[in-house]
Amino acid sequence: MNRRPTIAEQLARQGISRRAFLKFCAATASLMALPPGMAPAIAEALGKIRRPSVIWLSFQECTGCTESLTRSHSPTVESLIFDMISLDYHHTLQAASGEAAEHAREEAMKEPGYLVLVDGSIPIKDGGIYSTIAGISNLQMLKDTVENAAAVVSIGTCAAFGGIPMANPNPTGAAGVQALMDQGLIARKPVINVPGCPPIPAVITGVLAHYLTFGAIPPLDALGRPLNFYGDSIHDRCYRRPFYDQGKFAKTFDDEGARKGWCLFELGCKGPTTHNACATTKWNDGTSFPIESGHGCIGCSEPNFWDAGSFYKALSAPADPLSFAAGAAVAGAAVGVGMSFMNRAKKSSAKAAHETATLKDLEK
Amino acid sequence: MSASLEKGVAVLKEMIDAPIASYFNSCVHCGLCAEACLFYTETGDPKYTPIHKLEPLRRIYEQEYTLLGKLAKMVGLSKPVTDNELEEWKELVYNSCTLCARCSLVCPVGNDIVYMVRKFREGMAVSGHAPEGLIGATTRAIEIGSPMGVKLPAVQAQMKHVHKDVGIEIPMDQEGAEYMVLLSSMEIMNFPEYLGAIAKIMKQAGKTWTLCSTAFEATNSGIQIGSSDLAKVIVNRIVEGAERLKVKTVISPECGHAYTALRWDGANLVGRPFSFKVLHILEVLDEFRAQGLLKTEGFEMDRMTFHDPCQLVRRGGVVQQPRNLMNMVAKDFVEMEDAGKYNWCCGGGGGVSANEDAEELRLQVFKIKKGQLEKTGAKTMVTACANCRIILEEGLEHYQMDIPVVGLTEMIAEHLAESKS
Amino acid sequence: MNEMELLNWVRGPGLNIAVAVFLLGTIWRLFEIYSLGRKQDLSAPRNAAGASGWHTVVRRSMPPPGMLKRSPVSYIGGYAFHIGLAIVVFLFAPHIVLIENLIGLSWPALPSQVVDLAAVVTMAAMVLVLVDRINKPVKRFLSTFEDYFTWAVTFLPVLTGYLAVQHLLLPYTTMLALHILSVEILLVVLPFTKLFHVFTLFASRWYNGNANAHKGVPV
Amino acid sequence: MSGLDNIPVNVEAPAMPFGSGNTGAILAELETSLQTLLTSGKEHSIDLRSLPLLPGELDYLRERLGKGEVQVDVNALGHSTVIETAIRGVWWVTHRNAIDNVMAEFLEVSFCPDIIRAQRDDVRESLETLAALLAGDNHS
Repeated sequence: MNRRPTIAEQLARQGISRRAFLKFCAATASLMALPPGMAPAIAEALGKIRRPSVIWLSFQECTGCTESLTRSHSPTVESLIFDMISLDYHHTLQAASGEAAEHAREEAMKEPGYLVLVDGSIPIKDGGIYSTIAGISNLQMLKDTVENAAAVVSIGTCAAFGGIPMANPNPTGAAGVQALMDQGLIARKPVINVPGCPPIPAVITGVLAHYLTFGAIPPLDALGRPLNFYGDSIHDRCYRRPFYDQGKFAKTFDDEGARKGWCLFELGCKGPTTHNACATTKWNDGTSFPIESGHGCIGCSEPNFWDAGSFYKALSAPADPLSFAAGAAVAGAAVGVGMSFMNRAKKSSAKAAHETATLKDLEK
Repeated sequence: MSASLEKGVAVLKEMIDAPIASYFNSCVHCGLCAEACLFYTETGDPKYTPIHKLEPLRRIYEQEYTLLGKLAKMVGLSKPVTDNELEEWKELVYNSCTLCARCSLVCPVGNDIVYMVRKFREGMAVSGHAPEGLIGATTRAIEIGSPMGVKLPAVQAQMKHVHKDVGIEIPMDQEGAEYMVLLSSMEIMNFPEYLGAIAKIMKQAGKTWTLCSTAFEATNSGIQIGSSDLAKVIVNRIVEGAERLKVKTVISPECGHAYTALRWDGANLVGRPFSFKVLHILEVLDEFRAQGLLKTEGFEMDRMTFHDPCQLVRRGGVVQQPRNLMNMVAKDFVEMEDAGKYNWCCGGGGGVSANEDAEELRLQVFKIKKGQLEKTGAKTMVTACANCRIILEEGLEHYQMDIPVVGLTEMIAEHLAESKS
Repeated sequence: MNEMELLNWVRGPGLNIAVAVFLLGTIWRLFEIYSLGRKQDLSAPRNAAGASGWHTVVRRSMPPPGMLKRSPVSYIGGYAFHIGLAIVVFLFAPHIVLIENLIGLSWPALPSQVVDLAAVVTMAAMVLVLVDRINKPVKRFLSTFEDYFTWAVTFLPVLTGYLAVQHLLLPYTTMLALHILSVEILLVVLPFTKLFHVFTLFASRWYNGNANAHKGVPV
Repeated sequence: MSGLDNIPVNVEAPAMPFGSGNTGAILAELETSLQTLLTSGKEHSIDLRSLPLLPGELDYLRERLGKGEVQVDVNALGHSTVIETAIRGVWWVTHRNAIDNVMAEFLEVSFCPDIIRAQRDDVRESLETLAALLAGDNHS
């Protein structure tokens, strides 16, 4: 088996200058949301690490995550990323089909230490029959592939947390990769969750670049998300935050406040509870992000976002708080009126039974 | 549960009403009522916190009239009230509460604490937990007609004495008189000048008045001990007398509790509105003053201050009248701190003066009055309640202060313009 | 249960239950208390300026003469804590949205920096009154488990709310969930503890004022 | 684009005291960095995309910093521009990719940004290339 080239070697082979490499490293640092001073460290790391084999598995998904990645407006970086890895299996992107395709996956799995990328959730209800590829259930395929993997990157909210397939009532018993590991259904490997519906393309490439550059899992939050992209909430990084602090809110999507770009909290923006890089990295090559274009954050990078109440209801506004209110009021009135009848009866019977006090009563 | 306790609880069940329920539910244990109570401020003992004096009543309310209280009692979280506990509370409910109602004025959530103490005494009295002294006074009031055991012959003797003294015959049982004058035992026994003062004032004003042979005594121990049934017996004498003599107005003497018992409790005790008016003597005097029927001459030159009897000012609403009258005859009239409705009690109201067990504590808490008085530098103290007067005199003597205590009515009478009448 | 699930529970079923218990308890307790009624006063009334139940409802918010000096912590701490709590509860934008969702009423919010300050003042005042409760013999004597419990139940929503807004201690989502949960505990507990004074104090003041106004005493 | 411009949305750029507060912070950071550069020669750069800026704040920053004497175009993996600001020693570096999208944007504080300088390895390779070139010339 031929030795895989280091990334720097790979780039040099393509005739890329050191100056270009330096630019690449600076852009990569920015992409990974690392301080610019990290560029030399990146350059050094890229000189050492080898181009790993990557297997991309797609399960219950909409291909949105792949679309996002390929619509990345940093094709240079993207192409470099694909130069940096050996993408050995990807439904949508690979040329091979049928048995040849599956064969490619089996080949790649022969050398342990590959990276597994997953998009889509995995149905486990009824033996996992709700989604199969080449006659193999998603669960089985994931189980086999993960066995010898170095790490798993869950791309998108479905793979990370179950996403929309898992939304109530979850007919297929869909679950994310981490959940399957927690349930012991697949081997436990390091997992990086890159949620979002879809994730920001630059975040996908940034996370991969980080893993490849430093050969290690980046620091993660409690939900397994890289802190450099998911460490802050949208709200904290939002350019409209000053309006929130001043109490200036758009009340409808077409009022004065909306035109002036005021805070969308009252229109249901989930920015405060959503962790993602939208407010800084933005979308479409840094052009904009939902809040900048006038729509609140829907919280797509958080678990259960689909079932977390209306997208258009303020975060502090409850889902349906008064659903028992009428019943409770009636029950309260019933108890209260019941007590008042009892009390009045007790009081009047005490009055009726009143024995006029005499001097004798004073002496015990 | 003893029969007497059962009777007490039954009476409290009758007494507990929406205000009491509201008050207990509003209390946040802030302790501010303690700061308004002279028994706490002068002793520093937290057990004298007014709301704490009602602890057994609170439990009875909760256990009898709230669902959660019933449940708590059932599972043993809320202990039933016992005879021993009530006996323990006797000191708090009687000895260390003068029903002065200062606490009711400061409670930030608005609890009328004295209203509750008054009601709690109903249960305490019939379950046999009233103090001996008060039981004695009440027994005499019911059986003899006056808490100090004063009988009609004693009054008649005083009438003769006054007649000789001031030269005016004291009318008795005069039907159709405008005013029926009541006396308190203390006035009959200790301050006979009062009757003479009334005679002179009435003469100057040209008003008809009378005493009543069946209702000369105004004080009502039934109210103090907290028995409405017994208080009613006493009030009924006055109502019957006033109705028999067809008087327009009944004048309560210089006695705070006598006034509130008749003025505010009376109609509620007999269960119907009165056909006559009830006025305190100071109210009558101030009316006379306003109508020009009260003329005085000369002034007291010593510095004087006026002690507001709680039942007259805070519980009675008579605030401005004594000030008007003081200014008629006193050149150097100074107010004490907190004068008026925030005045501090002398320490002997609410039956405390009749309660020997409370004497030591009463003298201890008199310090507040002593301090107030010293600050004014007054040489004479004037008041309008015979009970306050006795207590003030005792207190001043105890603390070796040589300050005379005078009844306002008598002082006015002494300055009546003698000229024509 | 992850933080988002917790948040969803407290915003959904949790709040439903809390609001239901609160309504049930409040209506029940109000009936239970005020149906006891009171006797009509048959004595001839005396009228005086400024004496009425309503006057007392307002007047009792001010310290009577001399009382501020006797118990400064009760008054100053009490004012700071009640007013601060009112600012935080009713003038913080997210709370107004909540109220608007519940009952359809809305009003302008204060800048969040002002609300932050009010929250800090409120917490400081609450700590102060707690220390006073422990230190002052009368208050300590009167205090039962309920007094400390209700203090905690009132303090926690302010604390968790502040921590959530300031991103301290726990992630915002978790803290927000705990904040809402603590408010729910407060709602559930309120009708059955001394916290019910938020409703009864107005009636208590009125009863007291009314009874004394009958005697011509403005209390 | 012109179609979008017709939509009557006017995003208000808040007056400075109410802005994101980051432009002020950036200028302050530049000030300390320049000082460090003078005293210790240490270079510094600020990633403009890692900071949330209000619409218009980037332009505001550009306006405040002004334009200096040097403007360098670099063609490596796409087009990059290195522009010295009127604050000498502060360089506005914009990296674009092959299709001219901005990949990264930095404010660099240095006497001369690294990206302009020829790289040692490249120079070594160039030397070889030149040597080979000369050898070829000699042969012919």
